[in-house]
Amino acid sequence: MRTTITGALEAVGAVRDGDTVLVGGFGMAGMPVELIDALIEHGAGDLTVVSNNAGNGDTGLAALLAAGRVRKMICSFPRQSDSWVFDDLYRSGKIELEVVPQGNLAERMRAAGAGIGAFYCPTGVGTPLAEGKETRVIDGREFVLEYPIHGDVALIRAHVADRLGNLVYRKTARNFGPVMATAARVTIAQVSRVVEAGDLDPEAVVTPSIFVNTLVEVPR
Amino acid sequence: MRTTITGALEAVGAVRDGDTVLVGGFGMAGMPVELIDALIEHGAGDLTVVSNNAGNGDTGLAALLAAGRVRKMICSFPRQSDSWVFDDLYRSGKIELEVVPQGNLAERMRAAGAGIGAFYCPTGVGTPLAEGKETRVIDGREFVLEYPIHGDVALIRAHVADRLGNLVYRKTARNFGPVMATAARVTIAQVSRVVEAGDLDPEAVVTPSIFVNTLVEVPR
Amino acid sequence: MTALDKEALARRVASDIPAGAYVNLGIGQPTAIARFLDPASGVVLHTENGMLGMGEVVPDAEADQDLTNAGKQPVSELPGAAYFHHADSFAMMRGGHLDVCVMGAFQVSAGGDLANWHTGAPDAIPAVGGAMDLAAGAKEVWVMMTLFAKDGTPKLVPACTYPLTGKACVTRVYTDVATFLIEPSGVRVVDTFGISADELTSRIEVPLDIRVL
Amino acid sequence: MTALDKEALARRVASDIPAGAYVNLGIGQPTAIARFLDPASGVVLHTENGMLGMGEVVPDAEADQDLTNAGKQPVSELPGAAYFHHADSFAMMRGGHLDVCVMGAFQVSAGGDLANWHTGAPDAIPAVGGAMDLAAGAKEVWVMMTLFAKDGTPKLVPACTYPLTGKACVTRVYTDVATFLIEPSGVRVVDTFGISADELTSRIEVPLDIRVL
Repeated sequence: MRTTITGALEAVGAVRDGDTVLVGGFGMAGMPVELIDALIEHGAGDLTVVSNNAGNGDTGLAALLAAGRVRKMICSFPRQSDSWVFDDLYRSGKIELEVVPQGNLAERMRAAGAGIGAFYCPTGVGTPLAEGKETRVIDGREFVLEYPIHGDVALIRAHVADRLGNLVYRKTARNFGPVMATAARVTIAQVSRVVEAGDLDPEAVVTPSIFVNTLVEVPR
Repeated sequence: MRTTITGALEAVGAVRDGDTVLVGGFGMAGMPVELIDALIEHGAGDLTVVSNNAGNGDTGLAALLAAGRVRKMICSFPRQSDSWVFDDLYRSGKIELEVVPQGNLAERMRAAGAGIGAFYCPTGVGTPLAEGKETRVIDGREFVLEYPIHGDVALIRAHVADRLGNLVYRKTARNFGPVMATAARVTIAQVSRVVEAGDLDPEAVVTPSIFVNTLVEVPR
Repeated sequence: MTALDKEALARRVASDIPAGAYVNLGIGQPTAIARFLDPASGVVLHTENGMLGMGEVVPDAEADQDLTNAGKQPVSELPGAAYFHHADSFAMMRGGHLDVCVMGAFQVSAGGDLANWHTGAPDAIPAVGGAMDLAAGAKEVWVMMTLFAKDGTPKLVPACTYPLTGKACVTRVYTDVATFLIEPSGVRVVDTFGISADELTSRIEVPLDIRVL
Repeated sequence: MTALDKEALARRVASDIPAGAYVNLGIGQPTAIARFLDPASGVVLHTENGMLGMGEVVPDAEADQDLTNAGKQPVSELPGAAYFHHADSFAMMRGGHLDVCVMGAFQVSAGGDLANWHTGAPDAIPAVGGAMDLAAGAKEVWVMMTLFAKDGTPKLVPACTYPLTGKACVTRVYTDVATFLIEPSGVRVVDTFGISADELTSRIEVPLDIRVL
């Protein structure tokens, strides 16, 4: 359905208590900070957040965690030099953590967006992260069965959008954005600029408009 | 390893009797005609060819079939108004055929390139093309287990390459090229033009050089 | 009112496509629907060979060999188009992102089973293309066909006798003489063209809800 | 000859990377290897956050927040670079397309098991990142580490006691005092730096093939 262009607070109104929210970014690169700020203002809680990291410093995802809105983090690398907000919550038992290898995180969301029911994955075989999971030997190699991660809402940051919702990204800030956009019921993209349909090169569009519900323009 | 630039005949020397060859193109769009012509001249036979169609008219893939080099076709749509070469071979029992839904064809090659051992797929459930295949109900929905299609060599056509082997495509001629490039041991790309490293927009590269072994320049 | 000709049927289907919908029009007759979509409606056409924002079929004189629809006809590109490869294109379909696809059919069952890829004839060369992926993936699968085969047998049937393309996937059937909704409670007739309710119910073996007529 | 310092170790590893190889350098010490690669060798660096053709770490003054390596340090872009999203980046890794990855390690076993993501300490916050994907996916997994922990215990061991990152994946171990090849027949010592064969064999519990020394 048609992509709408709106303010950040109105956009994140799509998030409900208890939702699974996919949050783009690898560290601060591609982190949709203004959307997260709006989500904090909006007030939805009891969230499961899927993101590569568990917040840096005191802004963005870290601020959402500090506000007590997140019940569970699903991420590949929570522990960082500046992840004190998460570290405190985790050590005091105030947040659940599911650690997922980074490639599984990406591929499980890709599977959600692509209609795959589950897939046999080479990563993590024989490690604690595959314990209790179904395995299968295929062509002499052992694989672990992994299931999709579906999001209710995805909050991502791209570089430029056209009015239809087609997105291009900038350098390694692309990271999880294109995958998360496919894996959520509702995708909200924060972009630096919205241009007219036809102003983006159709060969260079990374996320086609079909995956984008709402655009929020945040000049930077 | 480093991508080499060479002539068509030298490039297809990588194909051995009995190989599985992935051939790009959707009809004639993206069909690497000059590489196929070179493969015919090269003479390798007993091939399994994976391609969306089974040849159009008397050129390209149809000519390879007519030359008797193909033992088996794996494709989604062999029967077309101009597929007389394949039709005759099939009706006279001179070629094997595995019909695969188009999305499964693409996803099975994607799985090969991505290291996925197998995946549960929504397509074909309850149809003759899923007969005898393993199924599983996940979250109330039935899926069919599908396995990767690996290629020995991929013959694809792109638009422009840089010297490192990065590729961009043109419009719907992109089709299977990027997926096949990931799924084969050796990928040979026919391109209209080779430019210097740095001449392609890094944001718009579709097939990164890591997937391309050999470039063959065929101006058009 | 008389039975709809091909053009009128395409127009009938087009009128039901919601504004802003992402739509895949199957090979053959459904392709004609594109001509009757209001450009202002913001409907975006998907073609499984790797494009969103596809325009209409163009004359051969304007043909670009690198820009075709799924039926391999030359088409145009609209502003805001995007190209992608086959795995991404089918991920889009199979992941449930297309609002509507419209396909032709040999048979549709009362439960929404679709048969449109193979007649089952022993000498037929099987060819499925993207039909099974569309059947499994689109949010709504609409069928566009004549209600009766050339020999007069109905194509809306209690159970398909041809090999299936997908199970319980069709939600609407647009035909030359009537439009049907396939609902959990049964098959409902929305409108008819040049056929009486009596003739319809007598020639179709599927129980029909014709209250609205 | 004395033990290698960090820079000399990075240089030692760099000298073994084949011309034209596609290489992922792990977070931490392996990042330093980039400085010792001959630009003419055509080695292409992959970073799992979505780039091929990564250059070196750049000073903060030149930093672009949108262009970082996997350790989130600002880096440069080389001519012929390409960007891609995370699923494509890890498909590249897991599909066996990278020629070499170099990672640090807590322990490596004689059979090539790798432990580098978790000390197993009960209060440690687990964090794995892309280590398991690299271990499972790269054609060659090389480890770069000091051979002995600060307390003097060896990190090349008969069997890992720390939780595993990957099974039977490491092919080479570059350390400050020796370089080891993990082969089906056992562990072979290629060279040593400031340690005698006797000391090496006496301090390591793994049987070593030291014929070449």
